Amino acid sequence: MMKLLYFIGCFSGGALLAFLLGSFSPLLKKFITFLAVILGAVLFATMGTSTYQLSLLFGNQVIFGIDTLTQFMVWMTLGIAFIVSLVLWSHSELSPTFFALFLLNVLGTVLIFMSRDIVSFFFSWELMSWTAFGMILSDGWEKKRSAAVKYFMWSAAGAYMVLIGFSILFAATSAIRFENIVMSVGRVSHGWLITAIAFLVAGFGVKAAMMPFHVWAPDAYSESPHPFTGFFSGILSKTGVYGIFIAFFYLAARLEAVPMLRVHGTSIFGYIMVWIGAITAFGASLIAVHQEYGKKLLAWSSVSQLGYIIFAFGIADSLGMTGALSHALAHALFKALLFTILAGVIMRTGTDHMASLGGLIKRMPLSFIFAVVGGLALAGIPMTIGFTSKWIIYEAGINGGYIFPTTLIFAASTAAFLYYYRFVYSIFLGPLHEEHQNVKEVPATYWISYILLAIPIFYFGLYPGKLVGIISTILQSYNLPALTTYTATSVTTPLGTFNGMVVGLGFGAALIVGLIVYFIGGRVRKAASQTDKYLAGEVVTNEFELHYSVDFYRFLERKLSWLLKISAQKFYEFIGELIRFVADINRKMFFCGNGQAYLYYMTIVLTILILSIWRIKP
Amino acid sequence: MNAVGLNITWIIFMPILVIIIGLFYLGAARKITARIQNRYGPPIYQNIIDVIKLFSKKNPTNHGVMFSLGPVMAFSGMLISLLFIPIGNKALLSFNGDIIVLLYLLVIAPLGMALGVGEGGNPMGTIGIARALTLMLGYEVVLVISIISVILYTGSASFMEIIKMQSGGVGHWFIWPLFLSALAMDMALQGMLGEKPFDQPVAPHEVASGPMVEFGGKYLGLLQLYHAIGIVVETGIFVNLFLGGGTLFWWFVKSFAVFFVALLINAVMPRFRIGQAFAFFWTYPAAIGLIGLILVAILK
Amino acid sequence: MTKAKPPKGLKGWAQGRSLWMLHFCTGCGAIEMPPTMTSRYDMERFGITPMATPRQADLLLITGYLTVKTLKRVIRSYEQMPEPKYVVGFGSCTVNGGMYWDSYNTIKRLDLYLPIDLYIAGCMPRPEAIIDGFTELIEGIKKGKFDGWIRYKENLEYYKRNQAMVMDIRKWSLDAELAERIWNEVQEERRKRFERATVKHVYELAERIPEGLPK
Amino acid sequence: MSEAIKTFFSPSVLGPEIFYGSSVALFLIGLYMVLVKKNLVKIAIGLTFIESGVNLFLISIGYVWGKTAPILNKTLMMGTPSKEVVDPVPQALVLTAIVIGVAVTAMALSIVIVIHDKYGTLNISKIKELKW
Amino acid sequence: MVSPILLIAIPLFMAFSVPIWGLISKKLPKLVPFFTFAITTAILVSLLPTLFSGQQGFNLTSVTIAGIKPPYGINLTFGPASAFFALIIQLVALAASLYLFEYEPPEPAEKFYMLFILVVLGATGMVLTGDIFNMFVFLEITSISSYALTAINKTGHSAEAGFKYLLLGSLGSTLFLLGIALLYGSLRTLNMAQLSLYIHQGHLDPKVLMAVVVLFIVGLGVEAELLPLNGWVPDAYEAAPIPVVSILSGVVAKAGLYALARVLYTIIGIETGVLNLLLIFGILTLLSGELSALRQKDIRRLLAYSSIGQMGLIILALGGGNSPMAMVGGLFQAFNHAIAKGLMFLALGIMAAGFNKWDMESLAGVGKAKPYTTFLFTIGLLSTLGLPLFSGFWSKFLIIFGLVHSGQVVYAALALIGSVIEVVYFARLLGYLYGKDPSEELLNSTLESKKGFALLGMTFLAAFVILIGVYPDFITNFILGGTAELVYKSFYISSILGGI
Repeated sequence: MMKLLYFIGCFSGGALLAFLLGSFSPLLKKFITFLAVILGAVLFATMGTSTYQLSLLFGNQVIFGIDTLTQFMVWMTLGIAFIVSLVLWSHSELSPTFFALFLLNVLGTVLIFMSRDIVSFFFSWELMSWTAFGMILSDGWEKKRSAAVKYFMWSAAGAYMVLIGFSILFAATSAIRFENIVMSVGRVSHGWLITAIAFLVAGFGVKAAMMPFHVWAPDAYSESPHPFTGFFSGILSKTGVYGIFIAFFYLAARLEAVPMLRVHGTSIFGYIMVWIGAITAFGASLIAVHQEYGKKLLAWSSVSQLGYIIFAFGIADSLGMTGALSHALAHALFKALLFTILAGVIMRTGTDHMASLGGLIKRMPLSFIFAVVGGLALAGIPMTIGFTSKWIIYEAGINGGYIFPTTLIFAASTAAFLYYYRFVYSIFLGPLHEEHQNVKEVPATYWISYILLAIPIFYFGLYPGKLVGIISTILQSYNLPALTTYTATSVTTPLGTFNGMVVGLGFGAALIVGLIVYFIGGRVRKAASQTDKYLAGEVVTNEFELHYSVDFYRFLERKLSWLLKISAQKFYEFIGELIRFVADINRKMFFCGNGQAYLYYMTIVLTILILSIWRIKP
Repeated sequence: MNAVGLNITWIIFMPILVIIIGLFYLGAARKITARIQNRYGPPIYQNIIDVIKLFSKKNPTNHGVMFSLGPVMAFSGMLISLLFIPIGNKALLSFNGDIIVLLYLLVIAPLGMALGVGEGGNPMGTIGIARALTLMLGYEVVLVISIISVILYTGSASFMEIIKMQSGGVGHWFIWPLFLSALAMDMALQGMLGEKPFDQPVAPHEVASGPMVEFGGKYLGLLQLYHAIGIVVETGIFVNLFLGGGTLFWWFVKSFAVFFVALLINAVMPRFRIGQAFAFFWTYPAAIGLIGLILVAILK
Repeated sequence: MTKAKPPKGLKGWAQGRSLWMLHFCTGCGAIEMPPTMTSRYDMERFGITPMATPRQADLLLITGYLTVKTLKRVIRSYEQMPEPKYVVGFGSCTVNGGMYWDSYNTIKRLDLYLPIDLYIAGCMPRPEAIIDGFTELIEGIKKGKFDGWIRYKENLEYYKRNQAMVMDIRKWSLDAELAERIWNEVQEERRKRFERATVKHVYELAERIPEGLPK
Repeated sequence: MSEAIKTFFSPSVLGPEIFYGSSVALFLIGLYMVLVKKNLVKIAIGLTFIESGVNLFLISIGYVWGKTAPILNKTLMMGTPSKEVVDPVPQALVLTAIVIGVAVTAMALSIVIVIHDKYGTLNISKIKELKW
Repeated sequence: MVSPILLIAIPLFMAFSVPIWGLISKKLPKLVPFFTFAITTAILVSLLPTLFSGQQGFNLTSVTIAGIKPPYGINLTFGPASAFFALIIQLVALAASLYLFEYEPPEPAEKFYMLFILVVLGATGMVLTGDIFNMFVFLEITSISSYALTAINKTGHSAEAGFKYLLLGSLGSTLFLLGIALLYGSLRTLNMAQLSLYIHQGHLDPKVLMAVVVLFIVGLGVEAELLPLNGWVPDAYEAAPIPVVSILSGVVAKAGLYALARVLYTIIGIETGVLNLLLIFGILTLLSGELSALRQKDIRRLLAYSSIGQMGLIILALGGGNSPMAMVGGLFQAFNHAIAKGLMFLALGIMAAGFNKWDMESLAGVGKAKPYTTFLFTIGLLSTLGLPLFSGFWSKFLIIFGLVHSGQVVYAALALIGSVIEVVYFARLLGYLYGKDPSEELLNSTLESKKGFALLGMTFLAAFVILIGVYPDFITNFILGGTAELVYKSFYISSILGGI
């Protein structure tokens, strides 16, 4: 009880202090934030697995509990939060409000994972949502407004869908604790149950950027303050994933019992989610391929990666669940890494427009190395955590017989190479622009955070069994099917085996062989200058635009234009137009300004009501 | 113990053998193409001479560390992929990873090369890479559809399992029951090998040999080796999935036969535009593959 | 400093048997190349294949007359090739200007600007002559006879000075510092000569014939 | 004379409906003025009409034929007051309501004066600067 | 002896003594509202402990006036519901009166203060009275004073707004009176407990009953800002002086709401099906209000429309009265709305002080020019949006849960759609307030540091918002009591009439 209060107090007190003292000294706000995150982690470490009760509303006990899943998610959250707070040392320009809201946001996110009842869950959920909005705005400028408003609107809509789902469950079971809901969920009629779970999944889906609720995500991710984006995309979206997990865990068993909902050996919700996940992954990665701005590209990539997780959750067997949870961690790690690197690039160069960058490998080699590491994980190259999770997801898809969605997922993964290469090429490779000649490497806080993120990426890539082990423990504690055929370095599924360490050692040996072969070849000559290139004998100067980065995949775009034309955005814009139209009609009718018209309305209402009285039977 | 020792010896010698055989494949390809074009053609060992020459060249231009590492990574990536594909009933490392692992290992090589090309900073190289990646998006879908149908048919993603199921003569090869998938995969293979009509990435007349534009000397030598291994690996996938593997000799015979088909097409076809190539993969081969996949799903 | 030598033995053999050429199709020699490469004569028998970029090439073919404008590109391409590298001049135009002997904008003697390893005479040489020339080149390379790139490196200042007479070498040379220095020297010299110039001198200058031959 | 009037208005002739009827009539006249007339002053007058109608209705609820006013005097104290006087409550209510009505009317008219000063018109459909 | 009567008597005395204070010093009348409300608030707070005793956990005292016991005499009831609404009114009035310290009211200033006190007095009377005609009288006191305050600027706009308000308000209160007449004509009593008892016992023809319901809803709906009767709201909010606006939204509307709830719940009773009417009115008001605010540029009008939407939400919650949760949420929301909207209007007044432009473009970037005021404004705004850490979260949460619990899922969903629209325009507003650089004119306007007392009052309100947002149990007992008082008729009747 007290430990939980200390934990909450650590973050909220930190937020208050950062807000109040931050305007006096920039050092103070950074220090307080850093300290609060570390202190919070220490406090969390002492909490162990336990349950806490707080008396909150009408003396009701709201429950916060910590189990293995909570620990997994919270450590993920706190880890990335630590990275962000580390990176924030180099960002004095952010306002104290940002720091305060960041701490509140971390608190809200952690509380979501800890909450065990409807009230505290929704409280934390909303806390997490609005603080993120505040952060977009606190760093905010003219052009960010629309992204912020869009994010806020969507997250409110999502939260309200969640609220309705929860309230239906509450109305049907009269319980607010999850465990009690599970116990009495048998009393809920099928219709209400389906409604509730549809609302819940849709609501959580908004946060998890599930198509067609994804439209806010790219804008919001790309417009959020740069150091925070990694957390935003890596962790906040995971709350939606967690919510879907919770909803499925508590309700899916009940749904399984409804025979008419069974398709393909699982409930129709699972089937729908598999398709939605696959389409999200595929569509978003195709869009990501055509982005011109680095943050937009990564943002769409996030949407795509979240599609993988939703896909895997839909499969919902041991492989699917393992794949989803491991990909949640994988995505958090590599997306935080990539966004942090991009934040560093933006800090040094001031832009994320990829055509304006280029050749930064010469000036920021460390950033490049870790961008490659993050990219390897993103593209799912073996030896990184990205492959471990993706591989399980593929096996799950094929093993579950979801052949077409799996094909889409594969295509999405190939598209990931396309956009990833575009990202790393346009920013770090190619010719260096004149104005970036004097760019410096990122400060120490940045590259320390890179290293901290890269370690688990490789560790879980080489020891996939360790990751699967953690997740199996979680799934077993929830009595869900878990993958048990694993050793430290290898994982075996019904279809095949993957041994991360063998691949790693093999590749290491191959790399050594390659290097030996390379050094057999003798000396090389360093290029005389940046323009020492084969250009049909022509010599160009530095002003000449040699950076092939605008419209990188033009030919692809041309061929896929029919597919890219299908846009949820346009549909929503139409809806928005419609609402604005109705709003104007409403405004001009009921508030027309003529006092007499108001009296007319009054008389009409009175008449209608009086007349309707005659319908009443005595 | 002895078996393990043998295995390790095999793992060490296999790559050398494959490199030499791959270079002979390339030489044979030149010879065969020449004969089709009514020329005499170079000797069949010409590519070995080329590689020796390339490694003996002095002072090839270097554009930076990643530029050097790129070909190395390409070579190493192909080498490690090679170890995960069973050759001639020898499992090598393929008990430690299945087809999907191999598919993703295959990506390391192009990725490394792409990074190297990127640091080279030649726009033509980058265009080549962009084309190659686009092409990859095209054929990967077809490839995956075919592979999924095989996995669905056998219920396993392990190469050795699949090969074991095909043992017992020509009639047991999967090319017969999974003919459509095999056809689709062969089309995809044409793109994977970069043979015409899918040689847009390297098209010498358009982008000055594309990704290779800045690579000379030993860099090019490494890339030649990478290409040589690549041909064996890529045709090997087809051999293992549809032609039932076989002993070492027959394995290479089948592999060369697959390559030979690709060569014949290469010799007589002009080049697609890249957009057309991409669209081609997503229409006919994909449709054939999907029909095959549906048939497997229904009949299974 | 040990003097660089052309490769012999296995390296030389491989180099001779695998010549990748970059052909600079400047004149009518370009017309003679296709028959040499295709079915009738099939140059690929000798391992000679066309390459798209100088990075991959061993052999630079100058197939005809060179204007000053083209010369710049040729020099640039030549300098970008990895060593060992060989230059073959086709036809009389590369020897002494040929039928363009009095043209104001072509260069007359290619070996003043680039180290030529082999000339194939004729106007133009027929494919048989070309094959003959290549065979000699291959045999010579195997024996380590041709050392054009070594000469170019050792007499770089000489070649650069000659090049500077006809073109702005600052932009087109890989070694920018050397080019800058030589260019300045040549300009200074020229300025001095203009100061004491008579009409006769001006004519001389206009001919722009460099003096001397490489050692 | 008073007898004649008494007879004329007696329930046997017209019934209490006359009061209700006239109150409804007043209400409707007022409503008509309020809804149809454009002049602010007329609308204000309409409001007073409505009020009068409601007041009449209120007082006619408590009116009982033949009873005296609810003023306690000696005569009434002798008998049972509740049976001899009309209900006093509605009268009290109406008194209050009339006072309130006067206040509202005064308020309305004073605002009308300001409006006339500022807008130069009393037409209600032209006084709509505040809208939407 | 402290008695609830003082809550009415003291302001009445103070209101009419304002001119006398004015004779002593010109500056003294400025202080009168504050001291009046300080005293009344103190009295109210001192009375609060008496509420929470007795068997049910709360208590209802009936205070007779002039010694005649109910049902014959007029009585004041002081139960949790009345006290709760009185508390809302006093809090908002106190904060607004602090604002008056630095506010130059339009001449004649003394009358302004007088009317100011009278509005609050009338509203307090409405929530405290136990007699329905008395309620009408207090309603008229409130509304006539409000008309006058709305029109007090003596500009064309204010006169226009005042006239519109007067038209709707006077017609509405006449209809209310008509309803009272019908009730009295049938049941011969004016005491609310008595009326409730008779209706409960079925002495009233259902048709008459429904007619009364209709008249009451339409009559009181003007003050409670129901949909077609709320045409005056945006105009009045736009034209009236800022302290008056905060009073209008925080005090007058709440008094109207209380009257509606008291009449429909206690007198008529929810078993008669009035709840459906409330639901329909509520949802229409909510959606209409939120939609109208969507594209509004003038912040005062925007807040007015938002206020309409919030009132719609409260009415909707009252309509979900089958579930006590919705009812609790509704009352809670009434509290939150009064506090938050009052806070927002007062803050807006300071944001635009010395500047007098109220559209978003002119006030853009005020977050940099007047950070503290804007911060307070934002707290009110976030509370209105129903975000956690602010009190609005709990009430919205309870309302939606209660609505779904009482079976009205569709209404809950529609209400949430309205909330999403609310999010959109408030988020846009926040974007304007913080997202731009302030104009020169705005930077040169009156500094917020010159408005210390007003900021004190607002900080006081903001503290309430956050305190309740973090620890809702601070006030939930009160609300539970209020709900019980409104819903359990027998308790009310027996408390007033002394047992049946």
